[in-house]
Amino acid sequence: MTAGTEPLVSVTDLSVAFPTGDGVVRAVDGLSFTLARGGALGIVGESGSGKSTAAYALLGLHRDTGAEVSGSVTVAGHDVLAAGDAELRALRGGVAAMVFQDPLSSLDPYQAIGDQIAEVYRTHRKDASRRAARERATEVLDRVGIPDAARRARSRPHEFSGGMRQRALIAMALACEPRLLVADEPTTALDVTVQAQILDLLRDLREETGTGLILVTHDLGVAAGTVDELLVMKDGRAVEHAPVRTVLDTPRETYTRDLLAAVPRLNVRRKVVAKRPVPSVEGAVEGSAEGAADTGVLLEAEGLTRTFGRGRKAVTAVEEVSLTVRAGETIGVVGESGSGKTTLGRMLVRLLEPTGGALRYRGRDIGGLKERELRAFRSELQMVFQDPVSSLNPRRSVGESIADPLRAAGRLGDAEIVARVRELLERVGLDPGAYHRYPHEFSGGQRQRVGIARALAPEPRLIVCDEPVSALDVTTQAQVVRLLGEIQRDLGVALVFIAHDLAVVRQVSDRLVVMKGGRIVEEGAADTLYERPGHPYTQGLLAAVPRLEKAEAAA
Amino acid sequence: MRQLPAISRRVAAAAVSVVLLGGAAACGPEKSGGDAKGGGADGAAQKGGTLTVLNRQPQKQFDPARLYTSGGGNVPSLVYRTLTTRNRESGAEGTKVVPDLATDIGRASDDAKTWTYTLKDGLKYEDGSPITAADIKYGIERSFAAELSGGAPYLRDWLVGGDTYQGPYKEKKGLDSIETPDDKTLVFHLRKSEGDFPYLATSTQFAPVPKAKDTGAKYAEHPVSSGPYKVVKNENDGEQMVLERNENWSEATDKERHAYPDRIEVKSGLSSAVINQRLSAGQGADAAAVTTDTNLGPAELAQVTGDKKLASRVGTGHFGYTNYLAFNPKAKPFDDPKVRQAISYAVNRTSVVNAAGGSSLAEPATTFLPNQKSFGFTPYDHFAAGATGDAAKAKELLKQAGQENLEITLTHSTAQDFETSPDIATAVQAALKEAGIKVKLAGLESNDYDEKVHSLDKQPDLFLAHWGADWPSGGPFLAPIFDGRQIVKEGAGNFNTARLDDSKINDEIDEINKITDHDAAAKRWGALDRKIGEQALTVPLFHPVYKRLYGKDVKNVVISDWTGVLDISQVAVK
Amino acid sequence: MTTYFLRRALGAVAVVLVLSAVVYVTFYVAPGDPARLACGPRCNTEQIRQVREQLSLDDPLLTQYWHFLQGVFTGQDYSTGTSVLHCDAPCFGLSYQNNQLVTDMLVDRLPATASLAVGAMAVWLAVGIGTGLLSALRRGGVTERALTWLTLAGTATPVFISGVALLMLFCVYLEWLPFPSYVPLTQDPEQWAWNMLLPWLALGLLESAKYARLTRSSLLETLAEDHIRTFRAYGVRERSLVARHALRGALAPVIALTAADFGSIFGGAMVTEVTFGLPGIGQLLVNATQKIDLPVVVAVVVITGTAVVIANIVADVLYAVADRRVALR
Amino acid sequence: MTDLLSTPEPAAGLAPASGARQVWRRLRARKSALAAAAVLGLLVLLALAAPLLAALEGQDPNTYHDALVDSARGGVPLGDFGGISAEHWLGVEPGTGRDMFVRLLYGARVSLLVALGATVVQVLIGLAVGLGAALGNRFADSALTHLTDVMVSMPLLVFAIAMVAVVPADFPRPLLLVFAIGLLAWGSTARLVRGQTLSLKKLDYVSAARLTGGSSWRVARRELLPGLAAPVITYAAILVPSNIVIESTMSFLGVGVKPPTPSWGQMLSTANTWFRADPAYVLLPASMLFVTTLAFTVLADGVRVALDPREASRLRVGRGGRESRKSRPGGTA
Repeated sequence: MTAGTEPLVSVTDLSVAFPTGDGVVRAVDGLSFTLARGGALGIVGESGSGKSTAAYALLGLHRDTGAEVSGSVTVAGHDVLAAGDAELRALRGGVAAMVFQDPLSSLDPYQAIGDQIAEVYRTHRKDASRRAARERATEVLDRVGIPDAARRARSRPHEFSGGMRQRALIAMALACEPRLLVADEPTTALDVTVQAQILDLLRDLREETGTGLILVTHDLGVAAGTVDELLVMKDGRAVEHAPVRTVLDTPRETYTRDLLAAVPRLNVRRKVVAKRPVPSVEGAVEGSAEGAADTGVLLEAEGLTRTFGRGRKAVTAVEEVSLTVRAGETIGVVGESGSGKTTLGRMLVRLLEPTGGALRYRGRDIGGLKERELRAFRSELQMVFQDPVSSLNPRRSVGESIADPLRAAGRLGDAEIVARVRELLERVGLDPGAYHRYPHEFSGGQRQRVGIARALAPEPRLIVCDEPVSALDVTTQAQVVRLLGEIQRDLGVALVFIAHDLAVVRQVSDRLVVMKGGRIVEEGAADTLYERPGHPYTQGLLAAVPRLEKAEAAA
Repeated sequence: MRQLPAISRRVAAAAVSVVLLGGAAACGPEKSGGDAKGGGADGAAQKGGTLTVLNRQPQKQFDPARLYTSGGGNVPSLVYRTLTTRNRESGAEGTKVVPDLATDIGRASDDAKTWTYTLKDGLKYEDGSPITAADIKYGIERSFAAELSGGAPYLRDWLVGGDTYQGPYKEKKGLDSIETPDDKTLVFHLRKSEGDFPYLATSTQFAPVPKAKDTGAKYAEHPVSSGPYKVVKNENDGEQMVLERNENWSEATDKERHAYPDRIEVKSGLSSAVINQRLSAGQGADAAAVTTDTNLGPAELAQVTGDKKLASRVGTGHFGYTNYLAFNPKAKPFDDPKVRQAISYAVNRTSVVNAAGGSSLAEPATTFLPNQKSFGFTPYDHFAAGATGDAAKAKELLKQAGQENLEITLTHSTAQDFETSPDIATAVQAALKEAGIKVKLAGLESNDYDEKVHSLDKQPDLFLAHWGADWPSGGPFLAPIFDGRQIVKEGAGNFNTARLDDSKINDEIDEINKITDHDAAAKRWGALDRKIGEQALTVPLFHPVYKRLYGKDVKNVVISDWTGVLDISQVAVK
Repeated sequence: MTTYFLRRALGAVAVVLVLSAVVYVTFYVAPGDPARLACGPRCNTEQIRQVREQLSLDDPLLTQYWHFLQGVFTGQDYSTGTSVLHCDAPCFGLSYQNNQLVTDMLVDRLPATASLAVGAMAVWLAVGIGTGLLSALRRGGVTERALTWLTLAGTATPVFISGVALLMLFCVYLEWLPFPSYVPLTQDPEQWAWNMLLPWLALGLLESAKYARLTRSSLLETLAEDHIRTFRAYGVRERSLVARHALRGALAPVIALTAADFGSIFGGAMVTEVTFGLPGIGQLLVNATQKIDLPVVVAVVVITGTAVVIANIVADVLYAVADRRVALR
Repeated sequence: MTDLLSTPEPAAGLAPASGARQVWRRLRARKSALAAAAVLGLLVLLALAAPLLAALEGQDPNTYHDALVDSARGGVPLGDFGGISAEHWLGVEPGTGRDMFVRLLYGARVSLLVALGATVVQVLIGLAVGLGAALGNRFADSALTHLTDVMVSMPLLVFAIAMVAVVPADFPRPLLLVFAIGLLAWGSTARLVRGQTLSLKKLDYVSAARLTGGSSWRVARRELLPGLAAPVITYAAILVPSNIVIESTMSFLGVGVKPPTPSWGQMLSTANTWFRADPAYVLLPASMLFVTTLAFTVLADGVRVALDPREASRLRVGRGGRESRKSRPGGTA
C-alpha cells in the first residue's frame, strides 16, 4: 500500500447473500480490504469460504442473479455496486479483467481464439477496426507465450492444450490493458509443470505492466510465490490479512495453520505404520496358478496396451505397460494429462478392455473376459473416480449408491444392507444419517468420501483411485488422502493411486510408477524415487511442485 | 354403369378428399334455376376467354382406349369426337343419344345385331388430315390391347370375336366384325341383339385414332384431336392440362359442342373444400371456373343456401344412380324372404338421407331403377316403410321367421364418400336397432371392399352397395345385377351379388335388348324392375342429387341428366 | 473423410433396400389386386389375367423384387405396344395405372414437395426458434405467450383442419392471399412464394412447438455454460452474448432435428398436399397406395428414405462443423 | 472433516423420503403442473364417467335425431351454436343429430387410450432400441441405427393403412390403432434415447455401477433409465397430442376408429367442411385436443423438473461452483 494514492481496489463491509429454498446463504459476510495500485493480493480459503464470490463482486458479476449484495466496492474509482449497466460493462474487461479457472469451458468452443480476444477488444475500443482488433489479439497471444501466435489465433479452443488455453484466457484479460487482473483458481485444472509456467507468467506480467492482481486460490503453495499479501477467508469472513511472509511464517489463526499444513509436501516421508497382517489370498480363483497365491501377487499386468480408434486415426493411450500389484500395498501412478494413467487404471479394473497384453488377477487372465464372465470378479476390483460430480448418480440418494454393490451381490437382506451402508458412511467420516440425501447436497470432498464408501462396500481386494483428490481444495485433499491411507492400513486392501501431483502421492505410496506418453518411464520404491529421481521427466515433475519454502526464499 | 363419376367417387373415398359428393335423387321440381340453359351470368354467350376447370381427380388416363366415360366424358369429349354423342341439353333432354361423327345414331338390322354408320363429310384431325372409317375401327381395336386396358366391357362382350381378340399389336389382322367397306362407312356385327348400341357408340373408344400416329401406351401424351380443342400441355399425371382451339375442327359438322372459350385450363388434385371455396369466392381466374367432378357437400350446401347470390350459382344435376343394401339370399338368415322384408321395413330412409347429406343431396329410393324416365322408372314401394321405417312391421316379420334376436353383420367401405361409407352404415345400424336387430359393422378398406363384394366366394352376406348407369337406359342398369348369365364365378368381377338366375328374367332381358325404340324398351325395363323388386333382393336406400357450384362469370350452364355434371363443351365465359 | 462418406453411403443403400423390400412384402400381403385396379372397373377375368401377365404380377415375390432392383441399377426396357420404351437407371418401372415412367412422375412432382418442405422448414425454424428464444430470454412477455400458445395449438391441430382454417381466414374473409395453386419457382418466384405461403404455415406450425421447446431448453443450457460467463465478465452486451456465443451452440441440436424432419417431410406431407392441392409426391403416394400402384409406392418410399438418410448425414456433418469437438464416425 | 461441518445442513426438518415421494413433493410445489394434472385427471374422469354423464344428460352417443337437423340444408343442426339445448348440452352433430356432449366424452375414451397407448408403445420400443444401440457393440449399434432410419423413412400413413387392411376386421380397432401408431412411429424416440444414453454412458457413475457386478440390464435400469426419464417424458408430452393428430388423420383417410365409435380425431376428420356452416362442430373437438396438448406439455415440464433432485436447490448451487465445472468431459486435451 503506497500512502497518498487512492487504492486500486477498495472493498468495505461487502456482504453477498443467496436466497435459496431453505433460507438465505451468506457467502460473503462483512468483508473489507484494499489493494494498492500494482499490488498483488491472494485470497485463499477452502471451497465454500466465499473467496470466489468476493472476487466476482469486484466485477459486479452478481448483478441480476438474485444475489443480495451490500457494502461498497470501488475499483479504480468506479463504484461497482452503484454503476449503471454501461459503466459496469466498460469496467468489465476494460478496467478489471477476470481470468477464469477452467480454460476449456471458459472459452467459446465454436470460435477461433483470436476472434474471441478481438471481440473483447472491440467491445471496449469501439473505434478499433476489425483488423486492429485481430492484430491486438495476436499481440497479446504472443505476449503470453503462444508460439506462432498469428497462426494459432485462428485455432479453436479444443485445438489448444490446457496450458495454452489458460494462456489464451490471460491474453484475453490483457487485451484492453486493464488495471486489475482477477484470477480465479487459474491453475487448478492444470498439471504441475504447466501450473508453474502460468504462475511465472502472471508474475512477469505484473512486473512488466504494473497491473494489480487478485489471485483466488485454495492452495497456499500457489499463492506463496505470486502475491505480496494474503487474505485468508473462512465462512465468508476474512480471518487473517497480512503480507505473505507473515502469514506463511507466523500464521495467527489455526485455520491458516491447517491450510498451511494441508499443502502437500515432497519432503514428508510416508509414516511407516505397523501394518496389519495382510489377509492371505486363500480360496484362489478357480484355474489360478497355485504359485500366484504364495507370492501375494494380486494383479499382474504384462505388456498391457490400449489403442483407441482404428486405422490411421488410431491412438495408443497405453503401450506395453507391465505392473504388479501385491495384496495390501499401495502403488502410486503419476503422470501429466495424456500420459495414459487413467486408461491404465480403467483397464486394471476392467472397465476398459485391453487391446494387447495380459492382465492376470490372482493368476487368471481377465484381460479378455466378457462382461458376463467378469461379474464374478467385479466386487473385488473397485474404483474411486476423479470427478466427484459425475461419479454419483444425481437422481439416487447416496445411501442407495453405496448399497448398490451389496444389492447386486444379493447376499444381504434389506435391513443388513442399510446397517452396512451406515457403517460405511461412518467409516469414511460422514453422518450415517446421510443415507437418504442426494449428491448435490454434498460438497466435493464429501462426495469423494461417498465414492470411497461405495468402493469399500463389496469388500474389495483392490481399489484403483483415479485422481481422487485433484478436483478438491488442498485441505480436503489432505483429508481424503489421509482417509485413504487409514483405510488401506486398516483393511489391508491394495490401492493403485493415480495422480498428476507427485506431492499428493508421496504420502500414501509404497511404490511409485511414473508414466509419460502411455509408457512407464520410471518405477521404484517411493522414498528412493522422490529422493533420487532417475529420469529427467521425473526430475522435472518434482521441480515444478510449488513450495512454500521457495516463496520464503524469494521474498 | 360406372363411368367416371363412379370411379372418381371410389377413389376419393379412401383417400383423402374431403369429399362432398352427396347422393341422391332427383328432387321433384327438378327443372329449376340452374338446370336451364343460360343459367349463370347474364348476357348472350360469346366466344373467347379462358375457362378454368377445378377438379379433384386428375385426368390420369387420356388415351381414348383406356378411358371409361359416360357419353364420352367431359374433358375427353373436347378432344375426341365419337360416332354418336349425348345430347347437350339440360335435364331429361340430355339423356338422348345424338349423332356426332356419324350422320345418324346408327341403323339397326338383323334384330339389332348389325349396326351401320356413315361418317359426315369434311371431318378432319387437328393436323388437317381427314378422319376415315378405318381410323375409328383402329381406335376400337386398340382398346382390346392389354397395354391399353381400362375401357368398358361392352365391346368385348358384344362384338363378334371380341371375347378372344387381343388388339392390333398382337393381332395385326384386325377385328372382322367391324367392316369398313369404304372411307365413310362402318358396319358392326354383334353376337346378340343390342338395341342400346348407339349409346355405346358415345364412348371414347369410338373416337378415331390414326394408325400412323399411334404410339401405343404413350399415345395419351400426344393424342390427335378430332374435337374443338387440342392438348397443349398435360403435366403431373393429368393434374395440369391446357387445351387450346383446334383450328381444323369443323364447327359445321358438330352441332353439339359450342366451344366458346379460347382456352381451357384444367387444374386438378384439389380437395373438394378448396374447389368449392374457390368457386364461391371467385377471385381472379376463378370467376370463370367450373368443376366437372365435385359436388357441394352438406356443409357447403348449408352455407350456400344461406347466401342468395351464391345460391343462384348452383346447378342441380342427376345421374342414374342407386345406393342400396345388398343381400346374399343364398346365405342364412337372408335366405328367408321374411328376414329380407323385415330389414326392408326397418330401414329409416330419413336418417339415411341425412347421413348422405340431407334431402337436397339425396332422395329416398324404393325402386332399384333411378327415378328418371329414360331408365324406365316405374314407381313402386313393395315394403312401405314410410319416411322413418316401420319397426313394428319388421318385428312382426322377424317373429314369424323365428328370428326375434337377430344379429347380423353389415359390411361397408371405409371410404368417406357418402355412399358405401360408414355414415350410411351407422344410419342403417341405428334404424335396425329400433326393430330389435343388432347390427355389427364391418368396414373394409375401399380396395378390399371392392374386391370382396365382387367376388362370389368372398362376398359378404349383407353390404352397402351402389350402382350407376354407363348410359341412361334400363339395360346396363339391371342386366349386370340381375341377369343370371352374368354371374362371374371367378375373380372379382361379379355384380350379380344376389346370384339371381331366373330364366324368365333372363329371357325378358334378351327380349328388351332387341328393341331399338328407347321409350318402348324403357317401359319394359320399368316393369321388370318392379317385378324383381318383389323378391326383396336389395333394399334401395337413396338416389343421389348433385349440386354444382360454378363461377360468377360462367354462362350457358348445361347439366344433363345423363352425366349430372356441368357440360364444359357448352360453357361460355364471355 | 472419404471413408466416412463411403460408409454412410453404404448404410444409406442398405436402409433403402430394406425399405423397398418392406414395401414389396407389405403390398404383397395386403388385400387388393393391382391388376384388377390397373385394368379398369369392369374388366373380365381374362383381361385381368392379361394385365397381370403384362405387369409380371404372377412372378414370385422374389423375382419381382429382383426385377425392380435390376431396373434401379441397370435400367429396363418396356413395350408400349407399338415400340420399345427404354427406361434408364435408376428406373423405378412403369406405373401400373397409366404406363408412365415412374421416374418422370417423380421428377414432375419433386419440385412442389421440395418447395413445401423448404418453406415449412423455414416457418418452423423461424417460429420455433423465435418462440424458443423469447421464452428462454424474456419469459412471460405478451409476444412470448402468444407464440407459445400458437405453436401448441399448431401441434394439436391436424393440417386438414388448420389448413382449411387458414384458407378461410386469408383467402375467404380477409382476401389477402389467392387460393394456393402451385406455381413453379422457376416460372415466377414471387407467385411461387405467395401461393405456397399457407401450406408452409399449416405444415410449419404443426412442427414448430417441438422446435420451440428444443431451442428453449438448449439455449438455457448453453447460457449456463462457463464461456458465456466469460464474455459477460468482459462487458459484452447480453444481445451479442446470445447472438454470437449462445445461439450457435444452442442451435446444434436444432439443426440435427431439422435435418431429420426435413427428410421425412418428403413422404409425410401428403395431408398438406391434399388439403392445398399441391402436385407433390405425397399426393402421388396417396393415390398410388389406393390403387396399389406398387412401382410408384416403392419409388416414393425409396425417395423418402434416401431423403431421410441424406438429411441425417447432412445433420451429422453440420453438427460436426458447428462443433469441431465432435468427430465424424 | 472441516468440509463436512462447513456444509449447511439442508432441509434438516424434512424426513428422509423415498424417491417417488420426493418427486411428488417437488411436483406439488409447482402450481402450473398441478393445474395441468388436474385438467388431465378431469379429462380421464370424464372419459371414464361417460356412461354416467350420458345418463345424466339423458342421451347416448349413437341415437339419431333426424328432427334436430335441417335436412334440406345439408343436415346442419337447427338452432344456435350447433343446436345447443337443454336436452343436448353441446348441441348435435350435423347430418345425424347425434348428441355432441356424449360423443365428445366417449371420443375422449378412444382418443386418450389411443394417444397414451401408442405413446407407451413408442416409448417402450424407443427405449429398447435406443438403449440397445447405445449399449450394444458396433454391430448392434449400426443395425439398430439403420433400423431406426428405416422406421423414420417409412411414410407412416401408408403403412398404417396397409396394416389396418391386413389385420382381421374383428380385432379391436382402438387397440389396432395403438399398435399401428406405436409400432411404426418410434423412430425419433429411439434416436433421442440413443443420443441421451451415449452421453450418460460416459459418466463415471455408470462405470461405478458396472463395477458392482450387476447385470447390464440392472445397470441400465438403475443408472440410465432415471437419467433418460426427463428427456423422454418431455418428448412423450409432444408425442401424445401428435398421436391424436395421427389418429385423426387416419380417420380422415378412412382407417381410423370404426363407426359408430366416436373419437376426437374422427370428429375432426369429418368437421373440416363445417367451418362456416356449423363452427361448433369443429371447435369442440379441436379445443379438447388443444386443452389436452397444453395440459400434457405443462405437466411434462413439471415432471421433468420434479424428477431432478438438483432442481429443488438449483439456485443455491448457483453458477460456477468449483466442482460442478469439472463435470464436463474433458475434450481432447
